[in-house]
This record gives sequence, C-alpha cells and structure tokens, in this order.
Amino acid sequence: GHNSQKDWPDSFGYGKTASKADIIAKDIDVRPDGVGLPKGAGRIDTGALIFAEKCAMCHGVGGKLVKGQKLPAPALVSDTNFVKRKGNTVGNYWPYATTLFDYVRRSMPYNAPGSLTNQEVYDITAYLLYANGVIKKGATINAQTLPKVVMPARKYFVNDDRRGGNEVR
Amino acid sequence: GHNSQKDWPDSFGYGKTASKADIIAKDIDVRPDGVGLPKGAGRIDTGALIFAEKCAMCHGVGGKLVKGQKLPAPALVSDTNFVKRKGNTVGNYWPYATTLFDYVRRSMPYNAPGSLTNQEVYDITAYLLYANGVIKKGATINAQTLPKVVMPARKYFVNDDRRGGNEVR
Amino acid sequence: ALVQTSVGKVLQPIQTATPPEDPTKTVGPLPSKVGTRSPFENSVRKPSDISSRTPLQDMYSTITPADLHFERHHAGIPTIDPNKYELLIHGMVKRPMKFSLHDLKRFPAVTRTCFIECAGNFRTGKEDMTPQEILGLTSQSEWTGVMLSTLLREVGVDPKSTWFLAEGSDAAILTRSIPVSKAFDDAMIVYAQNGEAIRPAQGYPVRLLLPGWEGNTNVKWLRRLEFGDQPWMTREETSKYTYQVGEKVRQFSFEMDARSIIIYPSYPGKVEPGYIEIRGIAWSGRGKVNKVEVSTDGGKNWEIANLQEPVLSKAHTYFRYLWHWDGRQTEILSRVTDETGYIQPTLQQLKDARGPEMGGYHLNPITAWTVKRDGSVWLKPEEFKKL
Amino acid sequence: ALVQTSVGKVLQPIQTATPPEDPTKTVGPLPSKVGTRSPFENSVRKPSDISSRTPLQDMYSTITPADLHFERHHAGIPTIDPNKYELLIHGMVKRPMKFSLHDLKRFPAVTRTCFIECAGNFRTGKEDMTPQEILGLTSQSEWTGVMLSTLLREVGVDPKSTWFLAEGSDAAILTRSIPVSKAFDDAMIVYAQNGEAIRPAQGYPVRLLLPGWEGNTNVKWLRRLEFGDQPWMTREETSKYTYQVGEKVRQFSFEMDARSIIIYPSYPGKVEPGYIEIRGIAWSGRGKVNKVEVSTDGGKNWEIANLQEPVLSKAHTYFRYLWHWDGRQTEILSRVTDETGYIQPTLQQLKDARGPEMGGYHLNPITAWTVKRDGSVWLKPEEFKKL
Ligand code: HEC
Ligand code: HEC
Ligand SMILES: [Ca+2]
Ligand SMILES: [Ca+2]
Ligand SMILES: [Ca+2]
Ligand SMILES: [Ca+2]
Ligand SMILES: [Ca+2]
Ligand SMILES: [Ca+2]
Ligand SMILES: [Co+2]
Ligand SMILES: [Co+2]
Repeated sequence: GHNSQKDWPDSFGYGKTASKADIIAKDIDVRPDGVGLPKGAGRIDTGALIFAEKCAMCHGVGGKLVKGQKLPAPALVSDTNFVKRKGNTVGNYWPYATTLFDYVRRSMPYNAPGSLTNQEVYDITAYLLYANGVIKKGATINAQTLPKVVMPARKYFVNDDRRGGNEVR
Repeated sequence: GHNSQKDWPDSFGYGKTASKADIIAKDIDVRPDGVGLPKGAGRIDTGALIFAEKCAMCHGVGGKLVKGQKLPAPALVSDTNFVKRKGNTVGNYWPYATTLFDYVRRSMPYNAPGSLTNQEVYDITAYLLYANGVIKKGATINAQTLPKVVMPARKYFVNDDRRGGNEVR
Repeated sequence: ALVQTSVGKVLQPIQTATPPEDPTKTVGPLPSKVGTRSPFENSVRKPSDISSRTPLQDMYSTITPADLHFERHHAGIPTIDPNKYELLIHGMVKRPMKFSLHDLKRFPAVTRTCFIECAGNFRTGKEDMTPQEILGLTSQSEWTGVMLSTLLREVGVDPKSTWFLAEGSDAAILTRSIPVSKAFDDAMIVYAQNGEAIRPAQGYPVRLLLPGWEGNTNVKWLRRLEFGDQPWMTREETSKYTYQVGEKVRQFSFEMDARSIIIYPSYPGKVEPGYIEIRGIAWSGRGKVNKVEVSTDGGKNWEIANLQEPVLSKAHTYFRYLWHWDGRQTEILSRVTDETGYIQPTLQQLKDARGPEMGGYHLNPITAWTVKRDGSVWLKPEEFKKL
Repeated sequence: ALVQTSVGKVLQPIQTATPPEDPTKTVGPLPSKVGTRSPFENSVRKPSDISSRTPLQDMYSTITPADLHFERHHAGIPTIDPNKYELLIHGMVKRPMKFSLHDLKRFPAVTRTCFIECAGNFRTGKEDMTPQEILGLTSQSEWTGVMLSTLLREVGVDPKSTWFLAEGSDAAILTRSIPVSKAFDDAMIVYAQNGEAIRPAQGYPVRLLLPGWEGNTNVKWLRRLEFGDQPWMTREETSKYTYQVGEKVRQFSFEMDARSIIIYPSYPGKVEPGYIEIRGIAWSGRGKVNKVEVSTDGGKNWEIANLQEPVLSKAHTYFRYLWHWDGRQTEILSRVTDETGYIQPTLQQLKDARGPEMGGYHLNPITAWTVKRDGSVWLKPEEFKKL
C-alpha cells in the first residue's frame, strides 16, 4: 500500500506542464520591485482626462471626498499627511506605488474590469500619484521609476508582531 | 454554576402537566393485551362490504394478490401457511391481531387516514381475520376476544439475538 | 434569471450554465439572503413514491447536505405549525406532561453527529448500479436537541417501565416501541439538523434520535411518548422490520450492523491506470469504526485504509486508500471492523448465518466493484431473491 | 405550489405556512430530488452590496448550512465552468504546472472542519444589534480538498521561495501574498464544502483554505499561485487588511485572534426568570479552544462553560452554560482562552494595547449583553469610531 505519505510516489503524474503562453496569459501581477511592469510611461495630463471620463463617476471629481456627498467608491486623493488623515487614500496611506498599477489594471474600472490598456493604466497611475502630491508635475512614471517612488506612508508599515499567548496586541 | 449534571435542579420547570383530555386526544394505541381497544364488536359481513368499498381499490378484491396485476398496496389476505408463503400477509405473517385494529385505525385508508369509526375498524378487523382463515364465521371480535386471537405466525417470532463482536448472525 | 430559493420566499439572481468567456471581466451576482448551487452541479436524490436516496457517490465528506438527506415516508411529509407543536409524555410516569417546541429548546442541549440508516438499505442484482442505488438510504447530520433522559427527569418514569411508544404526527401516525434502556442511554429529542431547524422531510419540528438504531425507530414529527411495561407490537415492528432467520422471524433488531462501501471509484465512473485514491464511507450502529480494510485483488489480500479524523461513534467515517492500478481487470472491496470486533460479512456469510429464507432487512454485505481494462467500474452483483 | 429548488432546475411541491388543522389526516408531499426548509423558518443572511452575514443567533451547532455561509465579494460571484477550470502554479518552481479540477480531485484528499472569518468582522454602537449584525462575517464548513503541500511536491518549490501569490478569477482578480511556510503547514486547495461541491459564493470550483487566517486570504475561485521571494504588496494587503496600532500600521496580520460570543440569549430575544442555558460559539485562529468562561454579573465572576465535543483546532466550538436567573437586571458575557493561553480581551484592553487611533480590523472584543427585568436582551454597545 501507499497509504503513508512515506510510500507516496515522487510524483502522482496528474496535471500538465504549463507552457510559457499559459503563464503569460495570467501572470499580470506587479511587484514592489517592478517585476511585472510593462513597457510604457505615464502621462499625468492624459491620466487626468481618463480619470474624469472613466473613474470620477464613482470616485468623485478628482478622486476626492466631497463633504455631504456619498460616493459608491472610496476617495482616492488627499494630501500626504498620514497622521491627520481622515480615511485612507493613495497619498496618505498606500505604502507602495506599484500596487496602484497592479490594482487598477486587474480590477478597475469596477464596471468594466480588464478594459484598460497598459498605457491607460500608466497614465492613471501617474495622475493619481500626482493628484495625491506624491510626485511632481513632469515626473516620469515607467517600469524603472515606479518602484522607486517613495510613498509617504511607507515608513509606518510594520509586520505583525502578535504572538498568541497571554498578551493583547 | 449548574453546569455539571449533578448540579441540575430536580426540575427545570419547563412544560405543563398534561390533562386527561390532552392524553385522550392522542392516546390511540392498542396493545397486544387489549389495552386501548374501544367498546364495540366486529361484524365480518359488514367488514367485507366496507373493505370492498374503501380498501379493495388499493389492496385488491378481497385483499388478495392477483397474478399479473400490480397493486399500489400490499396484499392483505392469504392462507395461514407461514412456511410456504409468498409475501407477508395478516394470515401468514402477522404475530398479533391487535396490530390490525391499531394500524387500520391510525393509518388507513391511505387516502383518508383517521376517517374510520371504531365500529368500522372492528368490522374490517373481523373481516380481515376471517378472510385470512384466522377466525371462523360467527366468531366474536371485541375488546376481550381480539387480544386472545392466536395468530398462526406468532410462534415464529423471536427477539434479536445479535450481539456485535466477531459473529455474523 | 430570478429563482425562488430553497426557503421558498426569496427571489435572487442565479447563475446559468453559460458562463462568460472570461469571468474576470464581468461583475457577478452580489451577496444574497440565501445561496445557490453551481448550475454545473447535478447532485440530487433518487426518489420513488416512498423514499429517496442520498447521492453517496458525490459526497466528499460525511455531513449530508440537509436537502439531500435520504427520505422514507409512510404518508408523505406533514406540515406542522411549530407554534402549535406539542410533545406529550404519559403512561407509566409520575406526572404526564406536554412540552412546546420552546420548552424543548430551553432544556440543556446536546449536539451529536451520527448516521441514520433505513433497515431495508440494500439492493443488488445488476452491474449498472450506483452507490446511491445500492445503499443510498443512509445519511448523516449534526443533530441538536435535548437528551431524552433530561426530559424523563421532569416526568418521573416509573422504574418498572420497560418499553415506551414513540408516535409521529404524520398521516401514518407512525409508531415504534423502544426499550426504556435506550431512553436512558443515548436517545435524544432533536429539533435541529446541521445547525438549523430540522427539515420537514426529516421530522420538522421534532424527531426522536436513536443513534445507531434502524432508521424507522427515529420517529419523525414526534408528538407522543407513552411509557409502559411491554412492547406495543405495532405494524412497523411486526409486519415490517422483522425478517426471517432460519425458521424464525427476528423482531426488535434495533442496532445497525457495521457496513462500508467504496464510493470512488464506482459505477458509472471511469479511472485511468496509475495512482487512484480509493474512497468510501464506513459506519457501525454499535460504536466507532475501528478499521477499514481494502482489497484490490478481489478479496485475496486486505490492507488498512486511512480514516478521516475525527472518528465519531455511530457515525459515517470517511476512509481513503491509495492504490496503484496496473490497468488489469480486478475487483476492489472494502470491509469495516467496528469497535466491538464485528467484521462486515459477505452476502454469502449472511446467507450461511441466516439460511436460505433470509429476509430483506439488516443486510450489510461487502460490496465489490469490478474495474475493467478500459477503466470502467461496475458493481459485482450478488444473487438475492428480493431486490 | 411548485417551487424551483436551490439547484435551480428541479420543480417540487412546497409546503405553505397554512398547515392542515390535523396533519395526521392529510397525506403530505412525497419524496423529492431536493428538500426544502419549513415555511415557518426564516433564517437568512443579511446582505449588503459587498457582504452578507450568517444568522449566528439561529445556529444550533457549528456547521453553517452552505447557503447561509457569510459572503464577502469584491466584484460579485463569477460563473466558472468546471470543465474549463485550471489552476496554474508557477514562479520559483522546478516545473510550472496546470491542474484541471479532475486532476485536483485525484490527489490524496483531506477533510478539515474549520471556521473562516473576515478580518473586518466587528460592529457595535447600538443596543438593538443581533449576533448576525455584530459579527456575522464568520461561518464554518467541512472543507475537502488536497493539501497544498501535496501539490507542491509535483511542481518542486525552490527552497529559496518565501512568499507565494494566490489569485482569484473573479472580476476583482483578487490577490494576496502568503508566506510559503503556511503552504507547507496546513494550507489546502479545496473543492468541496459540507460534503458537496463548493458553492459559487464560496469559491466554486476551487478556493484556497488557510485555516485560522483572515478570510480575505482564503482566495476564492482560485486560478493561480506564483512562488517568489518577497510579498507582492497587493491592494488587499496594503490599502486593506492593514490597521493602525500606535503610530504604526500593522500589515500581514494573518492569524485571527481568539473570540467568542453568546448567541442565546441575545437581542431581540426575551427570557424568563429561572434556568437559562446560555449558548454561544468560540474559536481561535491559533488552535483549539481551551476554555470558555461565562459571567452573569457583568464581569465580576467567571465560571467555566461546557464545550461541545469534538473540540477541533481552528474551529467554531459551541459552548453552553446553565444559569439560574433571578429576574434582576444584569449583564452576561463570554470570554474564550485558546490553547496558546491567549485570553479574549475587552475592547478597552484592545484600545489600551493599540492606541487611540486603533484601526477597524482584527477586533475580537468580549461582547456583553444586558438582560433587563422584563427579560429583554440588549447589546451593551461599545464606543468605537468606525462602525
Ligand atoms: C462603477 C464604479 C467604479 C468605477 C467606474 C471605478 N471604480 Fe474604482 N472602485 C470602485 C469600488 C466599489 C471600489 C472598492 C472595491 C473593493 O473594495 O473591493 C473601488 C476601488 C478602487 C481603488 C482602491 C481604493 C482603496 O482605497 O483601496 C482604486 C485605486 C480605484 N478604485 C481606482 C479606479 C480607477 C483608476 C478607475 C477608473 C479607471 C475606477 N476606479 C473606476 C468603484 C469604481
Ligand atoms: C389509496 C390506497 C389505499 C387504500 C384506499 C387503502 N390502503 Fe391500506 N395500504 C396502502 C399502502 C400504500 C400501504 C403500505 C403503507 C406503508 O407501507 O407504509 C397500505 C398498508 C395497509 C396495511 C398493512 C399491510 C402490511 O402488510 O403491513 C393494512 C392492514 C391496510 N393497508 C389496510 C387497509 C384497509 C383496511 C383499508 C380500507 C379501510 C385500506 N388499507 C385502504 C394503500 C391503501
Ligand atoms: Ca508574476
Ligand atoms: Ca396508550
Ligand atoms: Ca457531481
Ligand atoms: Ca418484506
Ligand atoms: Ca429561526
Ligand atoms: Ca478602513
Ligand atoms: Co426504513
Ligand atoms: Co474580509
């Protein structure tokens, strides 16, 4: 019998080797070190236009909270003040700029996910970083620079230090 | 705390004492010793008429299996030969006559359960015992005599003697 | 498309079996009051007029989804208003009492996971039979309610009482006589199944649970318990649920003997040569499953299968056995041993023990499957007069 | 009346809430392919656009009926054709591979009963809140699938790989980074829930199961695992599921701290003086529940509750405590201790530990109920900024 794990074969032989094409079709993630970023570069102005057209209806004009107005989606834009923030935004909370590219490309716009070109995602990313005061007008956003953008809230993030046992953390 | 059964109160005090009327409304069972049998007596002839009218459509004419005919309900009538029986009937299998009264009163006719009067049930009981050759024409079937009817198959019934352990029984 | 849910009241969108080309590009149905199954899944019971069978071959673990629990009704499923429900306990007791559903729920509660199995749960005779067809009259639930012994403290059972009658409120007013010892052992009055109210088909709002005992004794839609000093010899324990053994008829055979079946691979499945994890369920009405053995050579050699923890008493227990199939025709079988040492017999052993007139209840034989060279799996049918 | 069942295909008669005067005189509906609930039962989830909550107050045991399992979707429930389904595993592996659903089911299988809980599972602030509203974002199932470690033997993970990315195929293509150590500890790739195929809302046909870890990491509709040497810092582990503690933000806080709640009595229930069995559920993401204590005097004295066996690791555990209520106003509370010795804190203890800017995730405070003289039961609300 092979009922003990020690007696298992090295391989059961189920499943198939994945081809390069299999992987490329799904490997859409972008890492903090930039692995996964496509070619291209973001343009703040174009990003602003796309945002107004495809995003503002849910995230508000300029991605900002308007007092008294209830939006169907979170505000995305603020200053970079983590300590005095009201609500988390890209500027005051997000620790990595690459997350913005990755998330927008995979999930947004909510009503048409997966519809944006890489160029559009670069443009929006540049615009949102700019609107949040993270980058300056004229900054270049591409596969080399995006990982290097230092997000203002980055320094606040620490790994979990809870450990169980009789200790409330 | 009262969490261990030892610390439970003698009574939790939920529920109510049942009145005589509460019990009478549901206490319809009939035991082998005749407890539960109502007043009255069965008439074989009348039973045959009721059976033809209310039972035969499902159990067959005279309650008998007819070769080649598929009935929606079990055959009820045969001889009293347990050993050579084909299918179980009142005559060849049922160990107690009181069961017949009890079951017909609570469950039959299938399409109108609970619709028979005690008199009708006595009549049917008398008829079915007669048709199966268990009692003779002219026999009296009432609360005193029904428990005393010796059913032909009674002697074959024994209690379970399986005991677990390495023994197939 | 909108669909009424199983609660029968809520309308909700369902998925259809024509999915979008790319699911990542279409927002799907949002959260709802009651969920549904995938439109690609077709696991259903197999109903007749009097029973329906659980699709055992589709089960990946041992809690049966409540809406797939096997059924055996004698006059259909009664509709019972829980607010009018009452359980009457009387006879040889100090104080006859009635309990509302609310009363029953107030008592200290217990949850027990155990199987229920119809004593008539056996079919054979054809090669093209599924586990559902062979022995789908067994299912398992997490049952919650009050120990019957807890209720009996309230009514004060006469120590001379030896039997009680359990009576349902369906149109058959089904009754069974039960030894009082079971009442004080592990009998329960249950109102919940798999975390929620018992389903109507399983006895809503209240049923009797007699762990390990033949299904019919677990009286559904329970309305009355009468304590006495002799059995009532009801139709369900005389005309039915008795069976010939030798020249006698065995009555009151409550406990379900230990049993097992391989559910994967099974008919109409097909397997490929190589490693195959043989899977199945085993149980015993007398306690825990002690071990399950599997043979892949028609019964010549037997090896121990793994049991899925936790192994519970009187409960379906999942077993798995990793087999390397070389592609040649063979027979695969499983055999359970329970904690009393009882070893599941072959049908021939049962015939030898019970004689040629052996009746059709309490048959728990080893089930053998033939695996053919093309990978198809077929029941190895037994000869048995009553199918 | 005919009703479409939850399978969405079968028509069957249902019972209506107008039962016959005497159920013993009317033959009811016969056996069917799929059962239904009693028309008198109304237990449903509480849905919003993004989540739905399990009716915990209605639960009699710890397996959540699959159609009442809580939901948290980020872009609705995708419809996935099981015949086209593939799981891709690549990155720092010797041999990148893809597995069909059939492939996954062939591997040695394991069943594990455990809870899933959303890390955002906490609300308070009003007296008239039910357990469902307070913390209905947790449910429990019997999950069956293959250990992730079994699959990893096939692909050969590079020993230098420290993190892997799990990705769903919903319209959010949701992703989380998970330490590889969890993959080799108890992570599972599951395709079955409570004995049958996983429901669409819970990830049909395949989800990742990380016992004891925050709900969001148990990626549903799983399509891809990529092995790497650093976390991806996806939106769900940066913008979400991180929370302020002191002046810092805690990230990757995977384990769910131990928690308990009394579900009976609870709002909007009413009790009578006398014996009351207090009932509730307790669990810990770190292992077994070691003990549950109940206080019936607002936290001054604590006594040990009974735990329903079997107590499983990282699993909802039912507790019961028999209380004699004298009819005076009081507060009842429960507090769990897990097998690591962790004691469920009060919200004040959490505030003290995490500071005034404490974020809204991973809040597991003791829940207190006020029992008023009239028997009504009300949540004792806490002050917390984010509701
Ligand atoms: C139809 C409504 C809608 C539109 C249009 C839309 N979004 Fe969103 N967006 C949402 C919702 C809802 C969420 C929250 C999703 C969740 O929490 O899972 C969200 C979340 C986000 C987030 C994450 C916010 C956070 O704090 O974590 C970003 C970034 C974002 N959207 C960017 C965009 C961009 C860029 C566009 C246009 C290209 C866009 N959205 C268009 C509804 C929308
Ligand atoms: C509409 C069909 C129908 C009618 C009418 C009907 N029955 Fe039945 N009867 C059945 C069915 C079906 C069964 C089997 C029930 C079961 O197994 O639960 C049955 C079972 C019985 C049995 C038990 C048989 C056994 O072997 O255990 C008896 C006795 C019986 N009926 C007597 C009667 C009598 C007397 C009448 C008329 C007053 C009657 N039946 C009318 C359908 C009917
Ligand atoms: Ca990648
Ligand atoms: Ca009586
Ligand atoms: Ca199936
Ligand atoms: Ca028979
Ligand atoms: Ca309810
Ligand atoms: Ca937040
Ligand atoms: Co049965
Ligand atoms: Co969540």
